[in-house]
Amino acid sequence: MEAKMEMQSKVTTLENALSFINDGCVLMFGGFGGVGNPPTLIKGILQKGTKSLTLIGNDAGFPEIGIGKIVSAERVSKLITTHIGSNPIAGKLMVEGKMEVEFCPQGILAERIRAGGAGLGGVLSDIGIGSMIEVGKQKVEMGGKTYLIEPALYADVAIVHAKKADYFGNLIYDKSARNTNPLVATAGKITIVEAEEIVAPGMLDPESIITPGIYVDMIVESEGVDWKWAWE
Amino acid sequence: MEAKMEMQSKVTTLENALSFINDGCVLMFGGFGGVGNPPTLIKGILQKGTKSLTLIGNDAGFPEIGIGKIVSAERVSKLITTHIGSNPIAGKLMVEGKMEVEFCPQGILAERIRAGGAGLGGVLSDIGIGSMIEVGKQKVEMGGKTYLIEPALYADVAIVHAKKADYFGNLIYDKSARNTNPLVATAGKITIVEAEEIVAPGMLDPESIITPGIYVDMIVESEGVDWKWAWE
Amino acid sequence: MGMGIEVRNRMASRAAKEIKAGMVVNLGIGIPSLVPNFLAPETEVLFHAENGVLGMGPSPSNGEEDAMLCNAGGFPVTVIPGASYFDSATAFAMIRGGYLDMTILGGLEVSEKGDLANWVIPGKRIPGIGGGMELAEKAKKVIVLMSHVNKHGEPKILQECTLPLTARGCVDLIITDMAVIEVSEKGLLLKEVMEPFTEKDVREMTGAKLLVREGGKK
Amino acid sequence: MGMGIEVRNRMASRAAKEIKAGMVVNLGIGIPSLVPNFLAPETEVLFHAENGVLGMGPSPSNGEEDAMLCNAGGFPVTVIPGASYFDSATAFAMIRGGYLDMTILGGLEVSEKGDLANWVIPGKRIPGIGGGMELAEKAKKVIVLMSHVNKHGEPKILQECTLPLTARGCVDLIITDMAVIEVSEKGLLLKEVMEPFTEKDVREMTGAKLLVREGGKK
Repeated sequence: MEAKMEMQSKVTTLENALSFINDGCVLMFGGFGGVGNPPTLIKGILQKGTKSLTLIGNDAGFPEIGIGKIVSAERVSKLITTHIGSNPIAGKLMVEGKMEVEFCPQGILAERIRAGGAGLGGVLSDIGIGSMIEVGKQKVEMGGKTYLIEPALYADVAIVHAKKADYFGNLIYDKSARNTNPLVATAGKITIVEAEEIVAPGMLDPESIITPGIYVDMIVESEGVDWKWAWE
Repeated sequence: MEAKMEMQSKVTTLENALSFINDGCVLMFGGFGGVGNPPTLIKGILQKGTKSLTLIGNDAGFPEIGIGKIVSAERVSKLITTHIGSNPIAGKLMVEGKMEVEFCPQGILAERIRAGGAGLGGVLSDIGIGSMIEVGKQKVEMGGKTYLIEPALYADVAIVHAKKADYFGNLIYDKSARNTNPLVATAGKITIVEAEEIVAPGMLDPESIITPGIYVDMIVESEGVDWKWAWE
Repeated sequence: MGMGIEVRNRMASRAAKEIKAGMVVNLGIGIPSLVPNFLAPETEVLFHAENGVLGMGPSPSNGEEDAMLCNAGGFPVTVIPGASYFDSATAFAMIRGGYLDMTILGGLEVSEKGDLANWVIPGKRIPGIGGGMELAEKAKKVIVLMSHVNKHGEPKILQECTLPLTARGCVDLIITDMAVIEVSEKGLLLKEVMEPFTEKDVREMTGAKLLVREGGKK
Repeated sequence: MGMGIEVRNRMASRAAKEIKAGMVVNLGIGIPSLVPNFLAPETEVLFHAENGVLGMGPSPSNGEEDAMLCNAGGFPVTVIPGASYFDSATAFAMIRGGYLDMTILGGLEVSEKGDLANWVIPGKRIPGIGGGMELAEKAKKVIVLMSHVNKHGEPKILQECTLPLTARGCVDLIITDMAVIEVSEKGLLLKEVMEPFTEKDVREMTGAKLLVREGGKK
């Protein structure tokens, strides 16, 4: 019986994980204001030189923190996000026409990502009716109310930061660094996790696992977080 | 500082909790096949004599187990659920016209309940297109695909079973008895929790809390579960 | 459908051969629930349940059951290391999101196009749809385990289903007490005939055309 | 907007008086983040953050910051007993689901109907909407903390907003360096005038009609 309980390890090298992140792909990232962006994967993407990315995630980070580095390095052709206020370079690239930006209310972006992972076509939202948010979106009337149809979002690759992963890919997160990571983890055709610590299956409490390993394709060990000075 | 950290207790008597569950109300219940239905609250509802309920939940339980007891006692005028196969009395009442039944695919019911709690109008689903599931529902075309609009579900009162509650209402569940409970907990105007154990705030790991206490209005101590013999 | 335990076990055993290491599998109630008994012990499979369990292990011993841990059919289960619990919305998010490699379901009728009817029993009350539609529509591979004929001795494999459909064109493989039949683009492919039946028996008891693959078993 | 720390603290202190025991409150960045400093220590309030924290406590001491624990503005926080962590979808599910009693936001313009504009800074690049729309539309009570006039000395409280709206008719109370103004069904109600200003000053610097409640402060 013991043999049956051994699960195949999804732990891999950074190099192998990066081989799945290529020019022009749709890349979804976990994190909120830099915190929870996977720093080792981001560094790897920068070093590899991957470009023309469609990036989907909460925000544009800071110019030199988290996902912001990829934006600052002009590797992004389109960004679907909720705000870029913390990264002036993102605003500059948008104004110069070097990067297309689509804005979405923050909780609705989270729901669109969740819907993608959950095999739903989208959600009905009453947020931003009459604002620029509704541009290009279908509306429906239901029960006397108007809703926007907010379509699901998907990615070729989702990158995620976790506190601990077992090698099957069950994940737990760390305080507010959880943020969008569990949602993003579900919505990638390929989901790559950067974990601070990797343990054997059975070491994480099944009641406390936030992301079941079914969603995870590859696990890379983190070189450690680099966002501490975001607020220093 | 200590005083600031004291949260007002939501623990109450069964009698007080039941005073919010009245004839004709929309009652949503957690649980799946009897397991995770809150037995003490159900017993209380039966004893109180509450009737003409609109019931929303995964299934009709068994004739003498869980929510099935309320169905068997003919207290339900309408049931929105996924199947009634385990409760022949439910089928009999449906055929006799004594109880209206609306069926929904199981995962879509879960999403409709979640949408209600999450302030969404509903979700876009491709499940059951061309079947009786689509009767009375709007359709939308998006990206060349057809989706049903599955509207959010709400309740006057949601009843939930939990393993542990702190007295602010943070909840953890017990293995597969979790099932629909965390979803139902979010979708009631009033949410009443039956907990096996009640502890002080701070006793539950903030990383492992499944239902944040913000969703919970009242907590009643459980007299213990009664569904063990469902499979005996 | 009145089949003996040996026949049911043989069907389950045959279905078990379709399960490959690393798969995530959801089993319906009835004969599908016997499938794990026939897996090679070293086969690394993750069993999924709609009520919110991933990584179910063997049935517990008598007296070792946990009232808080069961599968979607309400039967007590155990979990293996690496298992996780989640709510039912997540359980179905996994199904609709395409994360299930296989589901093994019971069936009332299957058409030659792979349509499945398995939820409205003729002459009985409508029991509701449960989770069957989502599993049938979204699992990567759908195997139906059912008796070859109904209790009136009539074929359950038909050109067109007569009962309300669970899902269209969803079935990949049919395993019955008489045969193993693949739903291919060209039509139904008879892959195996179960003892003591002959190919002729199978054809007589099947309401649709059966092709035979060259080099395949008759 | 160039207001000194004393003025900012006075505004935060005034906003703190609106918070009642048991409330669930979300604070925007800027002046709203100063509000907890002015709560009576026994006030039982749950502070909510969009990134997924309920039950934030005081700011950590220098050197005690945790890189994994911050509010939605990215500033380090602590948590109180009974706090919980969750994902951002849940954080906003709480907001849209109507579970937030109050949000205290910054503002660029507020109209006499309670329309709020607080996301497109004129002449600057569009920074995006963040979580402001959902908070403004869905929190039970919306308080705006802002300077009474813009950097050109022009009123920010207007008959109609000129900037793109965050949400319509959402604002309940405006607290500025000059006044406290309630958005009532009849229009803007001047409730308090801050020193050293006079009611006349406030009226001159306000681009909409101000009513005065009988028996209220002038």
